[in-house]
Amino acid sequence: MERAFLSVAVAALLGTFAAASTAFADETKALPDDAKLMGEQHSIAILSKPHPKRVYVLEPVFPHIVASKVWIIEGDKQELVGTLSGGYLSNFALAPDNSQLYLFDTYWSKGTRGTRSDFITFFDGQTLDIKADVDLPKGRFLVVPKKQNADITPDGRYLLSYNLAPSTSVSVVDTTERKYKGDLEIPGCGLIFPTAGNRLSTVCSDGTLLTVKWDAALKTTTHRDGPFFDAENDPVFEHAAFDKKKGRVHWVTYDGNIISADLSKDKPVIGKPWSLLSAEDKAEGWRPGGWQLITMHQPTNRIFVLMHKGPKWTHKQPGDEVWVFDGNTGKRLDRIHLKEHATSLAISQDAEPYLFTQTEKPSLVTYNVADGKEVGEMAFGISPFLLFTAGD
Amino acid sequence: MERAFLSVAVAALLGTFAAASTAFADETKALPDDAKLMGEQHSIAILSKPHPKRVYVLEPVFPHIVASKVWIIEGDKQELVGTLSGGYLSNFALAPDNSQLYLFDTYWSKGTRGTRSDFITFFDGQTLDIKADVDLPKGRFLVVPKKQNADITPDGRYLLSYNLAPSTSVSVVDTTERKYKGDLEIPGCGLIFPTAGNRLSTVCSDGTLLTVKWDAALKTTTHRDGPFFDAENDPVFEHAAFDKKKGRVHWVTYDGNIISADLSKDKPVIGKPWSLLSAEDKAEGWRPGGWQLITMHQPTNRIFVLMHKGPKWTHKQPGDEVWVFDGNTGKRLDRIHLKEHATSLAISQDAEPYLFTQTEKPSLVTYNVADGKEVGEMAFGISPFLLFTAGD
Amino acid sequence: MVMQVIDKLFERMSRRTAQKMSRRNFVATLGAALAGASMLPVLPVARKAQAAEDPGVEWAKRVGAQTTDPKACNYWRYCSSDGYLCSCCGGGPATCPPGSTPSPTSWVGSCLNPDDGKMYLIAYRDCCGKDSCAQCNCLGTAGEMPTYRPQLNNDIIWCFGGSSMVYHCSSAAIVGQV
Amino acid sequence: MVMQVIDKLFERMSRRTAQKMSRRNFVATLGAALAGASMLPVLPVARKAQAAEDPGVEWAKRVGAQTTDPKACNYWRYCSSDGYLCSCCGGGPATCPPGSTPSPTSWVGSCLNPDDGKMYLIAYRDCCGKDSCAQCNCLGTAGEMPTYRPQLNNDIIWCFGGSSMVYHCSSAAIVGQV
Repeated sequence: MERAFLSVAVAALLGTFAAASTAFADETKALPDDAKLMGEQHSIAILSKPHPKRVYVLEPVFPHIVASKVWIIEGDKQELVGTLSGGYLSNFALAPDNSQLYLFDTYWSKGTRGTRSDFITFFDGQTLDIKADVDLPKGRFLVVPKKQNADITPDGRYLLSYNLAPSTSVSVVDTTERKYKGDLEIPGCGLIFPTAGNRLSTVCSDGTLLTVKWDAALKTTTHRDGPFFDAENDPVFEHAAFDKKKGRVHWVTYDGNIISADLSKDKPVIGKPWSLLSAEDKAEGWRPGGWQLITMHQPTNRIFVLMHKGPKWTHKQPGDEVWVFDGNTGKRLDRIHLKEHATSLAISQDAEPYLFTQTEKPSLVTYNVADGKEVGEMAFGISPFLLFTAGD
Repeated sequence: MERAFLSVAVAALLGTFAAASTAFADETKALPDDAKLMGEQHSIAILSKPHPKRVYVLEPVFPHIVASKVWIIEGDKQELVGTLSGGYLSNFALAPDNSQLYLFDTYWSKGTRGTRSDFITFFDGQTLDIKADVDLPKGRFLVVPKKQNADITPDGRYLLSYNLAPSTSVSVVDTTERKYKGDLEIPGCGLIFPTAGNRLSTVCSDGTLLTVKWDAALKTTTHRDGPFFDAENDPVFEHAAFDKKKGRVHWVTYDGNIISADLSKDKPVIGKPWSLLSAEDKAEGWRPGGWQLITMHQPTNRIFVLMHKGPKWTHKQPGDEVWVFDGNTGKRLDRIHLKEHATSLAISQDAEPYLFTQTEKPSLVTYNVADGKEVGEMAFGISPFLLFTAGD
Repeated sequence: MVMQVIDKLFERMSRRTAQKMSRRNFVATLGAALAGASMLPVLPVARKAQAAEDPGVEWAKRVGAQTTDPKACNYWRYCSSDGYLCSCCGGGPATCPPGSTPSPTSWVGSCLNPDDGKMYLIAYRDCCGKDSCAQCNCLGTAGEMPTYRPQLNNDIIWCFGGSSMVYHCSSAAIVGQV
Repeated sequence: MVMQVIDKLFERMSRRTAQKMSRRNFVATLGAALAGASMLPVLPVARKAQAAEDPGVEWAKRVGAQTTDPKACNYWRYCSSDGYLCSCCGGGPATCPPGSTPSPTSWVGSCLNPDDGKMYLIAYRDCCGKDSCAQCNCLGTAGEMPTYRPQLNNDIIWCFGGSSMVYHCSSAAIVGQV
């Protein structure tokens, strides 16, 4: 009997799959006659509106780098609220109002082989539904992800994707038309700092700064500032404290010098370098280091840098402390002692900011900037690399 | 000067990429005039001929299951000698002479979305070069990998891939023609035990055994043996001790009963169940369990089973010991105490066999069957699941 | 429409079978089938609580089932769930994480709510279409059977009939009280 | 043919630049460029050992470079290598693992062989076309520069010009003695 029943059940069941491709099962039909129906509806979650303490964590998932991931975290609640599935060494960007999320991505039709495709995926910022895949016909720069290899203009109009294949250029995608518009040539330069709807600056291998302005037809006019750092001996890190809306940037060099610049006009104004380090700090061997090692609190122009003790060429060593500086005066305001050394950091852009740090464990450890106290720790992923906050 | 030099260098360098797509660089040209040329040639490794102590480890790579992997290990040397990259929940099979390796695979064109494709990839067993992708037009059964969901006939002629989508069938691919030939219907059954070039047996949900024979046109004749185990209360595990060349199988049930069968003829001969467990063993709570929990040494008909202490429904709990039985007499010959509990095991089919065990750490721990002593331990991967040895 | 026919069929089968089998045997069989089974398709079957015999009750006692933390493996609804909990991934016990889609096929279990001591019918629907959510891996094997009995096996990717066969996480909605 | 022209260009540039820069400065610059740089393209440049100043020598001392175990990060040839060692993945110091293909582009470093105390020119060619081999992750950052100086950056996937841009592992062949 049991056997007969189960055979029928299996047959019925298997028949179900083919037919049930659109309808939900109404399990209430299966209740006995005396059962009470509860009617709980199954649903799909939607994110609440973006807020300053939401953190987007980009993970290349080493060593399975064909399967990148984005983890969306409510940093005030230490809660995972969503993920995005990506491809090979994805880059990520947020619309200025966080209404859209973008993955700059590369796939092969057979995982690690077959036909390669490069495109930007548009996600709705709250449903996380995919709205479009916009081709990048020139491909993408394939590198362990760094923020300034892909970005969006401060008005949200253009997505910019750095490329090196082999010439160096920036692919431009119009977010309103959802269309690739062309490439901007930036020979010998890298990193994208967009500071207007039609302007970006980029750091060149000889230490100069190239500013490129484009028109609707992607015709460019360029301006080059002479070397503003020593590209041989003390290069600026790839990650900088950057406020694209104000056109303000603070670069930090391997040896701990800060170079601030005002990129809000067509011709940048680049300040004189100043050091993060006092004579005493230098004697103790302090040095900036990590991956995404510097960020800024835009409303107050405060700079946050991961610091460790080590010799030259330890520029990727995780930080044991975060040092806080006034970006206007260069004065050190605080030293936050990290519970666990960190490779990357980000900060919320609200009045009572939280500091988010990515550890090697890996985990995300959050601190309250006001008192340097830990707010919480969350573990996810294998190799998260980059942190993005709403409006940063 | 330096800057000028490096700019030129970069330009030259970048020009190189486009042009160098076929030729190797001759770095010796760069040597100073007084340098001694060493002439070491760069090469691509080729595996030595297959041997009994080579182990192929299939890893679905949880939780990044779109990027399966096979690790090829020289079990006598504790050495990784090669890998295969796979897709979503790949299955694996070896040609009987190990001259070819096969991945039964599923990909989506955009990683987790886009166009799905299912096919078997043929790899050369020594170069690991890809020789063919043969489509599986009916798809594949997607499940955490188990050996008997994909196999090859003992003569190496046909690859067999189980499917449930939604009806249950076996897709047949001809290895000589490199072509999908069609599907064998096996309603209500699963697991593939091929025992001849044109015959397989499969276990059915009601406890019967269906034996299917096919002709060149894939026309089938079937034979069904009545229930040989209690499918409600004491099912046979999916993994069995199987010698496809001799058509011999030992199934083990959740409660530790062995059912041996001779599948070498069109009508199987199924033996009476016997228990792995003495009254004392039962009193102590011993039970078989794990993933790939049973295997056999084919030349001597010895059975190896992972055992642990636990109640019913702990059938996936890793084993603390491997018990060794004479498959002819049911006599227990040995208990091998594992250094580290194991989820899967395999054995080399030579005269002085090694026992390979997959731990949850994860690591591969190897023992010498003769004395139960550890031969070595190797760590690789995140979630290796299945072990295959040459000729098993 | 098809689903309703199937449901009727199951309902009818359940009742008929329940009459022919001993009740205890029936509940044990189906209970075993449903408890610990995961990623299974729609198997809407009527069950009554049979305290001592019921795997759902047994599970609740063994794990100390609770009703306050849906991110823990011992949350009461998960008596028959296997896999990554949607509650830990941006969803909830009855909610798929943003951007993933519930499989149109589900399986059904019967779990004890420790607060009111009553049994509830739970519909387990996998959320599909994204890479594994990778958080809160809760794996049970009570009642779990080999794949040649697919409706009772928790290793199968049960995203049949949905937009994608890529498994993301497991959810659990209350359907009724039994 | 193209490669030979490029090689000649580099050779000429090297000599010219070496004459115009102080030798120490030149060696330091190139040495820094090459030591610790990984996944870089062909950068065939003549170098002589300059003991105290040379990052290759410095590296050899710091890590205790050895010549017996090519599966260890401190094997002498790896002074400028970053990534998974092909030697741990079925290849060797100058051999790609089975089924992977060497990138036609490579970069060059100069390493100290501690046995004979001499410097050797090493060609680093990535092996490509398979998912990361994931064993023996050896990461150095001595002399490593940001990506706006790509030829000195070790985060870039340097499989340019090969059959695939999927990075598998890093190898290191001896080209000559300097």
